[in-house]
Amino acid sequence: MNKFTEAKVISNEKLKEDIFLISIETAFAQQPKPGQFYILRTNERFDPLLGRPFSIFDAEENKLKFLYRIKGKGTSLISKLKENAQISITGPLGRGYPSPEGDFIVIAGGIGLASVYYLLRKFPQRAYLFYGVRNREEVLFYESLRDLSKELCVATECGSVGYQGLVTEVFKERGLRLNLPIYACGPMVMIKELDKIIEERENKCFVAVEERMACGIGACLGCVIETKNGMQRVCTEGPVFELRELKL
Amino acid sequence: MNKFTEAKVISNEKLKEDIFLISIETAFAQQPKPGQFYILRTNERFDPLLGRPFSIFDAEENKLKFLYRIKGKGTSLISKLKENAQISITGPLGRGYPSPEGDFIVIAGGIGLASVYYLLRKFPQRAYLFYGVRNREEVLFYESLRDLSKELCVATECGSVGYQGLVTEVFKERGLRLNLPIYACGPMVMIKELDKIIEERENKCFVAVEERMACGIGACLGCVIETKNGMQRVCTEGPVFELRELKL
Amino acid sequence: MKPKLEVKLGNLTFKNPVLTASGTFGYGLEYSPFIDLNLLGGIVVKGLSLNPKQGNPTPRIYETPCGMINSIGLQNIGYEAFAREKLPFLRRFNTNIIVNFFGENLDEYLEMATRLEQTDGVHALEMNVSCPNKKSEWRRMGINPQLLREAVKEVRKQVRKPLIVKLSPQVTDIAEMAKICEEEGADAVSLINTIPAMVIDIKTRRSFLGTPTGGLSGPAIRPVAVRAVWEVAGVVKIPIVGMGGIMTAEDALQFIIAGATFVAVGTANFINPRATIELIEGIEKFLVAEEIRDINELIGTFRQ
Amino acid sequence: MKPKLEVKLGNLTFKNPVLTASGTFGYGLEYSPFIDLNLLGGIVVKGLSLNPKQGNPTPRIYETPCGMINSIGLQNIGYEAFAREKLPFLRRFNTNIIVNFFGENLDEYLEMATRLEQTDGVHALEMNVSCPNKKSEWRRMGINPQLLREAVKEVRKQVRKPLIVKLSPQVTDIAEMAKICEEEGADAVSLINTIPAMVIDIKTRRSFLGTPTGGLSGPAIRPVAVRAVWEVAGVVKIPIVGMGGIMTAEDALQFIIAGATFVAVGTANFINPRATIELIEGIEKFLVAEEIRDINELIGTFRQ
Ligand SMILES: Cc1cc2nc3c(=O)[nH]c(=O)nc-3n(C[C@H](O)[C@H](O)[C@H](O)COP(=O)(O)OP(=O)(O)OC[C@H]3O[C@@H](n4cnc5c(N)ncnc54)[C@H](O)[C@@H]3O)c2cc1C
Ligand SMILES: Cc1cc2nc3c(=O)[nH]c(=O)nc-3n(C[C@H](O)[C@H](O)[C@H](O)COP(=O)(O)OP(=O)(O)OC[C@H]3O[C@@H](n4cnc5c(N)ncnc54)[C@H](O)[C@@H]3O)c2cc1C
Ligand SMILES: Cc1cc2nc3c(=O)[nH]c(=O)nc-3n(C[C@H](O)[C@H](O)[C@H](O)COP(=O)(O)O)c2cc1C
Ligand SMILES: Cc1cc2nc3c(=O)[nH]c(=O)nc-3n(C[C@H](O)[C@H](O)[C@H](O)COP(=O)(O)O)c2cc1C
Ligand code: FES
Ligand code: FES
Repeated sequence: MNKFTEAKVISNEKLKEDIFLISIETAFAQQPKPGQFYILRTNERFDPLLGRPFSIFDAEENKLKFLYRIKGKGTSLISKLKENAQISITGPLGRGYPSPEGDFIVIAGGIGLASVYYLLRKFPQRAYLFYGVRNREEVLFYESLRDLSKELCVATECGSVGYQGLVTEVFKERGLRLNLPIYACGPMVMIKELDKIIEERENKCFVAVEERMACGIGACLGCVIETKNGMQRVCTEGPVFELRELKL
Repeated sequence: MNKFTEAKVISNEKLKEDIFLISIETAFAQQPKPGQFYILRTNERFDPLLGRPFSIFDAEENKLKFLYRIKGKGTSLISKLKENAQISITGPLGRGYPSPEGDFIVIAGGIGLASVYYLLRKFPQRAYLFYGVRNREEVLFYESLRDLSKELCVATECGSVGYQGLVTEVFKERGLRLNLPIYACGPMVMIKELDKIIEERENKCFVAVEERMACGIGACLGCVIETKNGMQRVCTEGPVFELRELKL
Repeated sequence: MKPKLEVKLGNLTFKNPVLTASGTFGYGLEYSPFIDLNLLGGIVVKGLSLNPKQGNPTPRIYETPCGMINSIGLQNIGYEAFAREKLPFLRRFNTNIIVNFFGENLDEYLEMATRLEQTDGVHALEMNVSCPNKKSEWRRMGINPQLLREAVKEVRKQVRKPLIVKLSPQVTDIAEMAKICEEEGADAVSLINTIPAMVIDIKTRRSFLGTPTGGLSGPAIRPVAVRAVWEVAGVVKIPIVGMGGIMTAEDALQFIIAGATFVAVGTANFINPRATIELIEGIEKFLVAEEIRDINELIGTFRQ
Repeated sequence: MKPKLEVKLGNLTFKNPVLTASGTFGYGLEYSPFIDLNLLGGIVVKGLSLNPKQGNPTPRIYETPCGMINSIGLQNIGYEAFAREKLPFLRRFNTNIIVNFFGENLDEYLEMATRLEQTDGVHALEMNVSCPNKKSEWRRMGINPQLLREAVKEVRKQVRKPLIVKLSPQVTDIAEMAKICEEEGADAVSLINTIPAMVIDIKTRRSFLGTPTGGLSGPAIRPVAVRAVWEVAGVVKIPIVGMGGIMTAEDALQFIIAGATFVAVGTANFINPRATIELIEGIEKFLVAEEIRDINELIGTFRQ
């Protein structure tokens, strides 16, 4: 069900200094799975050239939402889109998170929330959510997250809200013993830390990773990462991988 | 007084299918002369790369207006600018029309009106204006033109309004005998035709010509045209030339 | 009347001149959810070597103004896996399958040529002269006229199927290289491959890629590619496969007018997976509008 | 503390490494309404020949994705008019004046070199190896190593002022060409000149320019230029003037890290007449942020 299609911007809201939530509408219903992504392209000309990949943040019928942070030229262009602007999208792409069977743990670092929110929405009140940000101002969707999770545990580096410390530290202290499967998305330092923490445990741990992408559909071999089974394409075999299969 | 500066779009009005009037505002007063031009650039990225030259259509204090037709990627991008958009401008550039001493003749072909309108505004009720377009729908600013000119003579190819025929034909029939200096802007075919018509006459004839431009300030030698004095830069020695000096 | 789009390579007929550029279209199947592969003139698959190859360290792509740099490093699954796992799928389609191949040295080139010659379902071969082995003298075959001559001569001996040689633009005189291929019996030349290029992260002072340099592709290089095709068209009679930054039918037509019989779509697939199909439609429309009945009448009609 | 931006070419000191690229900055005076020329490291003027040259037929420029092609054809006012009409103006500024020059054959190159050597107010010479004369064997001096060697050797004999040789990227091995220049006594090499390129109007089947081909410049070619500088830096010890698509300080810093001592701004002047000045400011800011006290410490620090 990979599709390349036109979409219309419904809204493009600035949530924080550099974080936006864009809602778009396509002609037909979309059926993405949590952890999958779309490639958005917004420019008629060729600079920027490539589309940019974003995790599906939320979906309903023919509406899709993406939560994104401005990093460079592509995201800055996207942030300027106004209502009714046309963009082209390809997706849903990649393998999402495997469906959790019972309760589960979610660890989200910063904008990594974009990848797991839809998982929480699809499996409400079953996740122990560990959500780490730098400070109070960066906490997003606090109320929804509280409602969607079984237990919400916010960690801020400065302690301005929730627990003080890195989300992995808080998880280690309070979540590890739960012995549930883990779903995680966040910066590479967080993933590496997590890898150490679960090293001697048996929790299944699924992480969504990022690589620069060109095609997004497995054709260019541009987005590979090293795994114990050789080079694997993030866009096709991923973006969700079993953490223990990655060579970090 | 060449200046490179930022400007803000005040309005960008679609007048006809492919013809727009953009008004912009700069931080300081502009003092362009009729026949001069500005280079407009609107894109943060590099495709399109170069700014695009447009004749000054009208000016007042720190407000400038340009009348333009969508031709390709640059003008199509400009046509999408909304109120408050930022653009960068360079100008006023080039040599404008010499100030007419008494009455004078103006010949405008199609979008060539953009170059002579400001001349009419600066020297009102002194010009015999010959304005040629394809059909009734293409006539722009009829009332203002009537008020600004001493006599307005519209020519349409199909005769749907005014005289039927090419503007040069109508001029030849009704304007040539006036024996006044001529100010003309229009497509190259019109200029060539005009050249033939005035060949044996002594009217001074000033025409504004177009060439693709890169720098707009005489540095790249990209915009030259052949004249009886060798290659001349349209952006610096022009865009207004004495018709008889051009090698057409 | 529908214009004729058919073109020929040796005695192989293509329903239209639009191919996919090697390395940008995977093994074909990746794009089958987006387009009907039967409509393509031909599919050129990812560069293949005898043994599987892991390719370069990551990251492997970086975007540049109107272009992208890649350092995939010819990662591929190797001949056996291709023949076993990919080819059966490709054979289901009514289009020509062209296998782009390379080796670590001349022997491997010859071995690959021999195998592909014998492989049913492979209609033509594209020999990529970019030999990745930094230690073999053959690494220079793409840029050294003598080595190129010898390599093409030897490969030709193994191959009766149409043989295309894919040229690098990073040479002083690409027309000379093409001429050598023609003299040694190649049925066509394809050009251009990516242009060697580099992007540096000024914070880390390292490459933005896992290797110091990569290859530049996309619209940025199109004017260079059109010029290369025109230069080559001036000296060879064999067909040219033109590529480099083709995004639209208008772009493709530039190559055809410059002298290309075929055009290949590379980077454009990434930003519009339907690019190949839109190209075919656009070329047809242009021929209708210009009242050209046969695309062959358009090839090389550039007027100076 | 203000970082040191001074760099040297032979025994000539430049207040900073930012130059203008020949042909994009006229004779300097065109940009004086926009920037204070005193702030520039140096001004490289439009390519000059002994006699005035009319250049190529029009049109001469065409925009391409993230780039532009030009076919100015080295139009210039000739040595005499330059010395009489332009130089006195330029001499008023406290910056280095570098004259880019060429000839129709080697004799003219030598004649120009001799004159410029004797001309007060000209601080250094940039020898453009693109000889425009289609009939002279010297037209190949930019791409033929033997001719290049002879030409640089002979020119060097006439010139005690710093001599820069400007290289074309359209060669198999630009590092080899640079090495030859160093061996024959050039004080620096500058690269890259534009890349030969072509754009075809598919309606008329003619070039969009007055000539079949032109030279591609602008951000599109930047990754190619950075790679060329890095390759050359690997084999020569003389300073490199890096250019090709530099728009911002970040771009310039890539060239410096790749091994350039100087950077030149070309096409960027057209879209932002203040580009050179913004570059100087941006480089300084970067040095402050990275706590680098002297720009010379940054040159060639690319890490593999
Ligand atoms: C599967 C996947 C899902 C993603 N989901 C989200 C999301 O939901 N929300 C969000 O904000 N971001 C997401 N990203 C990251 C997002 O794609 C990049 O931030 C974006 O492409 C940067 O584009 P740019 O033009 O703004 O930056 P550029 O100017 O291209 O580069 C700025 C920086 O971003 C890095 N970058 C560029 N492209 C990518 C890329 N494809 N992946 C990672 N880093 C990149 C560059 O290396 C550079 O350091 C996702 C990435 C992937 C691969
Ligand atoms: C001094 C001067 C004043 C001008 N004043 C006006 C004006 O008031 N109103 C108006 O509508 N147009 C004016 N033009 C023409 C206008 O600049 C071009 O139409 C515009 O640059 C086309 O840009 P584009 O990106 O839309 O087209 P492109 O996609 O760049 O090209 C489309 C077509 O336009 C032609 N073109 C591109 N650039 C130029 C150029 N600089 N001059 C002429 N043709 C060009 C190309 O050759 C091509 O055929 C003027 C041109 C000059 C030189
Ligand atoms: C990601 C990528 C991988 C490529 N892999 C190969 C390859 O395996 N063999 C080959 O001959 N060319 C390869 N190429 C070069 C393309 O086939 C083509 O020559 C080049 O990209 C120029 O065309 P384009 O600008 O349309 O992409 C690759 C290009 C890209 C972008
Ligand atoms: C309009 C134009 C004219 C040029 N004229 C010359 C010239 O006379 N001599 C020369 O050595 N290089 C000339 N060049 C090449 C530039 O100096 C520079 O090498 C090239 O444009 C790459 O830099 P850029 O991408 O920053 O423009 C010219 C370039 C342009 C765009
Ligand atoms: S982005 Fe092309 S293979 Fe993943
Ligand atoms: S546009 Fe550069 S000289 Fe006129």
